[in-house]
Amino acid sequence: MELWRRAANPWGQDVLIGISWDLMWAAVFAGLAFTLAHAVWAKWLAPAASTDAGGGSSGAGLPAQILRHALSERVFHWVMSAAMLVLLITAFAPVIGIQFAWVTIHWIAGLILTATIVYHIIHAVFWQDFWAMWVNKADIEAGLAELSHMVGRNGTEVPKAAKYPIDHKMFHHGASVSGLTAIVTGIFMMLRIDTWLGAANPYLLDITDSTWGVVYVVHGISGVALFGLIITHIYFAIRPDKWWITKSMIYGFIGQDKYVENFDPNRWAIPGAAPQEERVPAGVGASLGSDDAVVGSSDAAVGSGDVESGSNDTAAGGGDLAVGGGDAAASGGDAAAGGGDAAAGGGDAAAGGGGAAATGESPSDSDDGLNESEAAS
Amino acid sequence: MAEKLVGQDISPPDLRAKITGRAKYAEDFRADGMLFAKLLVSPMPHCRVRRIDASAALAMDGVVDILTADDVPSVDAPGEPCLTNEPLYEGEPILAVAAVDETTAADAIEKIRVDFEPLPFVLSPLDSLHPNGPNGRLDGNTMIGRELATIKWTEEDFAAAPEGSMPMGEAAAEWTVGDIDAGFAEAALILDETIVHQSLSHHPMEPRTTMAYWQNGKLYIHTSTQSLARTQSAIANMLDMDIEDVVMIAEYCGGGFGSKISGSTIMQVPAIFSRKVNRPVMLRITRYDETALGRARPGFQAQVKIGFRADGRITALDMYVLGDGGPYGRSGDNMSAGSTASLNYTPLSQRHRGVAVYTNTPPKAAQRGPGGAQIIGMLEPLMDKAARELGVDRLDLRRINAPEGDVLFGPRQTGLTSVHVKEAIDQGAELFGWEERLQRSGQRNGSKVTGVGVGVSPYTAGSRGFDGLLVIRPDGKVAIHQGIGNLGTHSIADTARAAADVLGLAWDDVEVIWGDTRRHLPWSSVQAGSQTTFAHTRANHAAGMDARRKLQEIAARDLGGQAEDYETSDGRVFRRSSPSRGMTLAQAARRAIELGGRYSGQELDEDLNDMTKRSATALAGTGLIAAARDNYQNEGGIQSWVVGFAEVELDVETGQVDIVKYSAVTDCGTVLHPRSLGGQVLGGSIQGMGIAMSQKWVFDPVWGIGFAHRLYTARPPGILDVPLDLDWAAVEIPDPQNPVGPKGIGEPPVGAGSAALTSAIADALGGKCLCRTPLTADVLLAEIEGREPAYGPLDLHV
Amino acid sequence: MSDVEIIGKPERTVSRRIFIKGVIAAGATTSSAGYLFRGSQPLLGALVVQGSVERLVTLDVNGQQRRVDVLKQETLAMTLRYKLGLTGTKLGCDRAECGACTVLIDGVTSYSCSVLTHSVRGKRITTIEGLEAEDGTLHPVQQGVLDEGGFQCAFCAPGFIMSMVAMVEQNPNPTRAEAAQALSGNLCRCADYDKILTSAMRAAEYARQQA
Amino acid sequence: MAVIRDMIPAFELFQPTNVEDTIELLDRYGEDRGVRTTPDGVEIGALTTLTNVADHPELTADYSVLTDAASHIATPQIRNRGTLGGNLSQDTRCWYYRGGWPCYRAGGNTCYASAPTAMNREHCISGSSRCVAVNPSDSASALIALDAKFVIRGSRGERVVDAQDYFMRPSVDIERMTILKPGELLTTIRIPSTWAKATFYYEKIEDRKSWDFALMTIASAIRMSGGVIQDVRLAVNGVAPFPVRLEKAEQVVRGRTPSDDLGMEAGTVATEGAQPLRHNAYKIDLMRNLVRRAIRNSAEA
Repeated sequence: MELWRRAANPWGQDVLIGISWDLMWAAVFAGLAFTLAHAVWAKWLAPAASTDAGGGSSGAGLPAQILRHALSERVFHWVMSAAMLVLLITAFAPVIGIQFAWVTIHWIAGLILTATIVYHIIHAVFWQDFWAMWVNKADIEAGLAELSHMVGRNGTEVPKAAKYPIDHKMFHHGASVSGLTAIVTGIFMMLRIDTWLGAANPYLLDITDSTWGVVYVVHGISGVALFGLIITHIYFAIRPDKWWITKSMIYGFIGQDKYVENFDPNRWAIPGAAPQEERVPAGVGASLGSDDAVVGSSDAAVGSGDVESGSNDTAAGGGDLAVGGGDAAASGGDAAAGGGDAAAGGGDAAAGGGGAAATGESPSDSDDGLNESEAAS
Repeated sequence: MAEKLVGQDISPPDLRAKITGRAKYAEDFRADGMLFAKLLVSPMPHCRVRRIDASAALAMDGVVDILTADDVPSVDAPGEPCLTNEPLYEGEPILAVAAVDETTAADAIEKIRVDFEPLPFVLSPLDSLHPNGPNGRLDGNTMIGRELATIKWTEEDFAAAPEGSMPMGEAAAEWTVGDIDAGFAEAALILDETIVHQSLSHHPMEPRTTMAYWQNGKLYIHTSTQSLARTQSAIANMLDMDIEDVVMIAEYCGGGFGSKISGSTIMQVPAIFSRKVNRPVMLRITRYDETALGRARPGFQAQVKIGFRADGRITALDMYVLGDGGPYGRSGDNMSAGSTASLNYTPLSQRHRGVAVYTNTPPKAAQRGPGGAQIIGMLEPLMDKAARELGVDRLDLRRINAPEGDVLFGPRQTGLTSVHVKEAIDQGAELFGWEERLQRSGQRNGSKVTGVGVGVSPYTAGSRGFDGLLVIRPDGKVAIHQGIGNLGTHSIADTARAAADVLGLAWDDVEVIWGDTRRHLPWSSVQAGSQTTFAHTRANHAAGMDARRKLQEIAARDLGGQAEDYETSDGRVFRRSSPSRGMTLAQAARRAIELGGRYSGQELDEDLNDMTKRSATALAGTGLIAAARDNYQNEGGIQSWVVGFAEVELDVETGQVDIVKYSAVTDCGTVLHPRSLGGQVLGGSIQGMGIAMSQKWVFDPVWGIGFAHRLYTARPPGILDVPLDLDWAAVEIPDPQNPVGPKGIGEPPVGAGSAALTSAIADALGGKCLCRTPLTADVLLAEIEGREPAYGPLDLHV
Repeated sequence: MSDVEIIGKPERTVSRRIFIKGVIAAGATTSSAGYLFRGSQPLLGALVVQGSVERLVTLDVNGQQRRVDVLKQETLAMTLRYKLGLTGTKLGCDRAECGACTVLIDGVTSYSCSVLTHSVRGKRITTIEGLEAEDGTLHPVQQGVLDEGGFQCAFCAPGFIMSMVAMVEQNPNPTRAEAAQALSGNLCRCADYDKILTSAMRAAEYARQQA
Repeated sequence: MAVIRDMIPAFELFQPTNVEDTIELLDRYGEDRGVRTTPDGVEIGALTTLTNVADHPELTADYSVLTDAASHIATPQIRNRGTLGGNLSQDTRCWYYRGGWPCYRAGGNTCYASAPTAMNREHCISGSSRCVAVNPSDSASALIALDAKFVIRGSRGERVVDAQDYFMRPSVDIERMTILKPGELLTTIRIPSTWAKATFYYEKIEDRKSWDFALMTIASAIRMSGGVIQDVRLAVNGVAPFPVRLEKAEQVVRGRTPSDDLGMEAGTVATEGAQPLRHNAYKIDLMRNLVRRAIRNSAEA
């Protein structure tokens, strides 16, 4: 698998040009493989719900609906995700052969994303608890406990979560890092195309073309990273057992029961909640939990179904890659044939080569993907 | 009495071979076991080679060996080595690989990995003169006298220059004649203009290909060169060899125009390589290579200040010319521009300053009318501008400034053998119909505006003191040996006529011998600078006279009477009083062999060059040998003129220029070969039109990489770019210092063609002089539409 | 000696061995017209049929059937000059920019530097060498050029003459302007265009007389 | 990497016998040569040589704008081997790209030609997207003016596109000049009889009168009735990375009496929004004047 594309600069020196699109496929496969693995786990391997480690609240004095995401946060989230989706599509659709004028859309969407992120940072710093996303000791302990529980060590007590459990936090940080990198590099890259900021000028910053190469590579890597992250994000968002969280990102509220069941009031305090004294009988929680587990697993089937169709997509993707390969090679074909009198697109054979390469690679990729995900689960 | 050959149209003896494909140029030779060499060239305008990894290449089947800078003679700066580890321009050869065929060699080149360290580069002379501007060479940016030096102008120098005009700091060379301040003081009109002239490649049709091999310690070299005798000595010097050990075969040369005067630097590579691998080596130069390591005419950045009296007489001329010196050698164009102007306009006072600045662009060399063609093309429209402003007739202004017989010109106030430029102007005006066409000047017809122009262009036209060598064979045929080259000027045959006419020979009885040093050739001039016609009509005339004298003596000895009583004509030497008493040249030749001594080449004149002596000695005893040095009168410079007239139509909607009519009249003494002269006059003029209209170099200023690597980007004029209506004439006044009468003609027409167009285009623009070349459609249209020029006033290579 | 490190500079003996191997494998290893494409390795794959070997083909050149080994990517000019010894056809640019390599293929002018030899199998190829008659009689076009003393360095002459031959076939009675059009695919750096056109007109005249 | 592209430009006009898959395509879809008259116009095989197009009597009689264009391409030798399909499908001549620089079109991440210091006299004044190269085809503008249709055959069967849609925009695919996909072949050019014997105008502006690629070409087809422009098609090449149909200018002149002023008006409209680079502002004037000439010509005709 190629990691990046290199070329000879005007002086014949070897320089980076950008990432190899193989990395895009790698990200896709990694993302899908993870979701597949998780779905499989959720359907067949998931143990009964963890026994309650206590610290839960009795819902006493709590409102029926608890506000999880304020309107501003929800608007921010959806605007950002829209921009992000547009960015990913404009970035990767042409690679798989869906051709359209993508450049302008891409950088405008990029500017919107930038704006939303800037808003979010300011908002988080001044109006929100900036440290809400900070991973602390408790999060880590909870995370480890959850993991050991997941791998079937029953009886492990998993403490209830803060407003954002560690997996959410990790996703947030991953997305932030790759998102911010993509934004910074992207803004530099805008100097090299005609935008509102002015006409393209490759020499505006006095940096070497190999440095530029690095900028392109970093942008590409953060791009494919986001691609992978977003696949998993969407997967969890559409898992029925997580619907209540997804809903909260739409309506803003979660049900009191979900709060009681999942969160530690000491770590996510709701104004007006009663201090905790009476303990809920263990059995109840257990039975509730197991029900959940059943629900969860049954839904997992759907999930896995998705995953299968997903893998069909990847097969299709493989096919598209052939087209992509063909396109790449074809510019060479043009060089020779130049369309010639035959005006052939040329590179037909080359395209075949690209196809072969694709069929040669896609499976092995997905294998790797599976191994990884097994290791993960 | 045989009709004189001088002045007749006789197709040259090599033409049949040329039109049947039998003529062999350097690349047409083959030898057993011949290898093909290919060059690895610099990808950067200036860099240093750190490391060469040729292992992969040398491991390839069919690859024989590699030749690097370490294998070739090192050259003292600013001389040019044939391979280098510090390339000074993009495309400079770094190493060569020899393989069993060319494709293998080329593939091997692809496999060689070279590690380069980029170094600072400069494309424009002016940039290098900036206080902290880069230098083209690490050891300096110019030559002062014979020393490498660095000249930097001060911030003040640059600040002092008015917007758009050229700064003028310290000069590398300078000369003054008369009092220019007084000159400008008495001037009624002063023009002060900034000039930019592009650099352009010679682009001969035949690239500088060479094939070489060694036998018994002798180098056999087939190469493309303008001169023969002088190239044999050149390669001998380059390789530090005895000249007798060099066998040079160069019967044909596919054009040089100054780029192959004594062969080429790159011809050393196959010579050295073939010695190293002990097999014949062919180095075929592609057009791509030719653009880089072929030569080019130096571009100019210049400031010109001219003072005119009310009647148009030039009182003062002050020029400062920066020449693009390329990376190697000493470029003289920027200084010869001064003496050419001095000769053409005889200003009452003149100062000339110049710097030839080294740049990281392809090497420069003389190109037809070096310096002269550039400056004439730039100055002639300014003469029109002055005429316009002073209300003087354009031709009168040229006449009043034109030199006459007693002219003294240039820094050393040289005189001339002869000058008849005024006659040429008058005759040209007649031929062209100047007065009538002038009526159309400025007239608009549809989108087209007519302009008429004139270009008066001189250049050197001869040298002296070379040798003539001929053999009257026992079969009565006369072999005239020529050590000059054969680059298509036909002078190998035409200058031989001088000897033939002295002896009254029919052309069929003459065999011209040239092109192969094994055929015993005399010492000769370089075939450049229009030297050959003058130098070798004189040399061959001397040889003819020597032969005639010997024939007379032999006849007198056998048939009685005094030598002076005898005449030679129609293959006989006979008594004037009774033509029946005489002998054939065949008989005389046999007698000469019997007599021996000075008659058959055993004894030779002392003043002959060693090369001629060797050749004559080798021929001794084969017939009547005549070998003589040109000892004719030797005073003053030899200069010819071409006056070119052009009518153009400028399309003001597209900026395109059509040349409707071009006429040229030359002052080059006696006409030796009318048809060939016409070819030189019009061909040179068309090259000049190319300079004015289309040919150019383009470089990316950031990377220093050139784009005009191709004929379709360099744009030499094609057959549709020149008018169908071309004519020419000659003043035909013999040069008094040449017994035959002709002067050379190669150089002057280029300036005439270029100037006639720049002048005509300025006329079509209503007198607006753009003072730069080339005047392409985009440049003209932008001017017509009143747009700011895309380039800076001193930008080169755009 | 410079301080440049040069790796793989062979001993004489080594180069001998390489040479012998080279002779044995000559051609078989050469990857297509590489000499045309210096510095273009990345793209060679696009133009070059990799590992291409020489193939024996039969060409009809100047009325003779010539058997010759050619590379798949070999240009006609290269075959003519280096395999068939017909060096009258000149290479001025290798790139269809100068016309010195002009030959006739089935009577039509083509730049032999830009025609692949494999594409002219079974076609009639005429080069400058094919114009002269057995008895040394010149083709009317050649005679016209000879009588008018056309050309200076004449490196472009073979190409121009082939264009003139095609011209007199297609337009026996051209105007000077038409002749210029017919010759507009040939470059003459001596710019001897005036004499060349005069020669072309004389050539057409001779051709008419002969017809 | 594109050095090779510059090494044998002529090949672009020639049958690419060295590309085996192209030969295979030719075998599969047949070599379409020659000019055929059909009930609703003419069909020209993509493999018809430019010489045969230029000299074709019927084309000369009915569609002289095309024969005009064909006869201005390159040189006689190149026209003898080069074909109409090849001329339409050529790669660009941008010398940065041709010089092997790793530019966007060559798969890189830079346009060297649009830099403020760049040498871009020949480059485009509109339609650019990262790449500022121009399409070099001389016949394209003529075929757009004639409302020609291009027949493309490939594994997915046959498709027919309008002339102007045959050319790829760099905003969509920066590495290709045409919409041909791998395995596709331009087989036939169909010219409808709609514009037969119309008032045509074609002009090519070039530095030298042979060999050179156009700085700009213009082609127009105009139907007059009663001294008024009844219908018109105007196309230019050399101003954008693809040949351009000037519909705005067409609207301006439709239904009006041709004159120099009208031409000027149309030319001005046509050049609106042009964005010149450092060295090619002259192309704005040139384009305006060529449109003007095309309209003026119909007045004179």
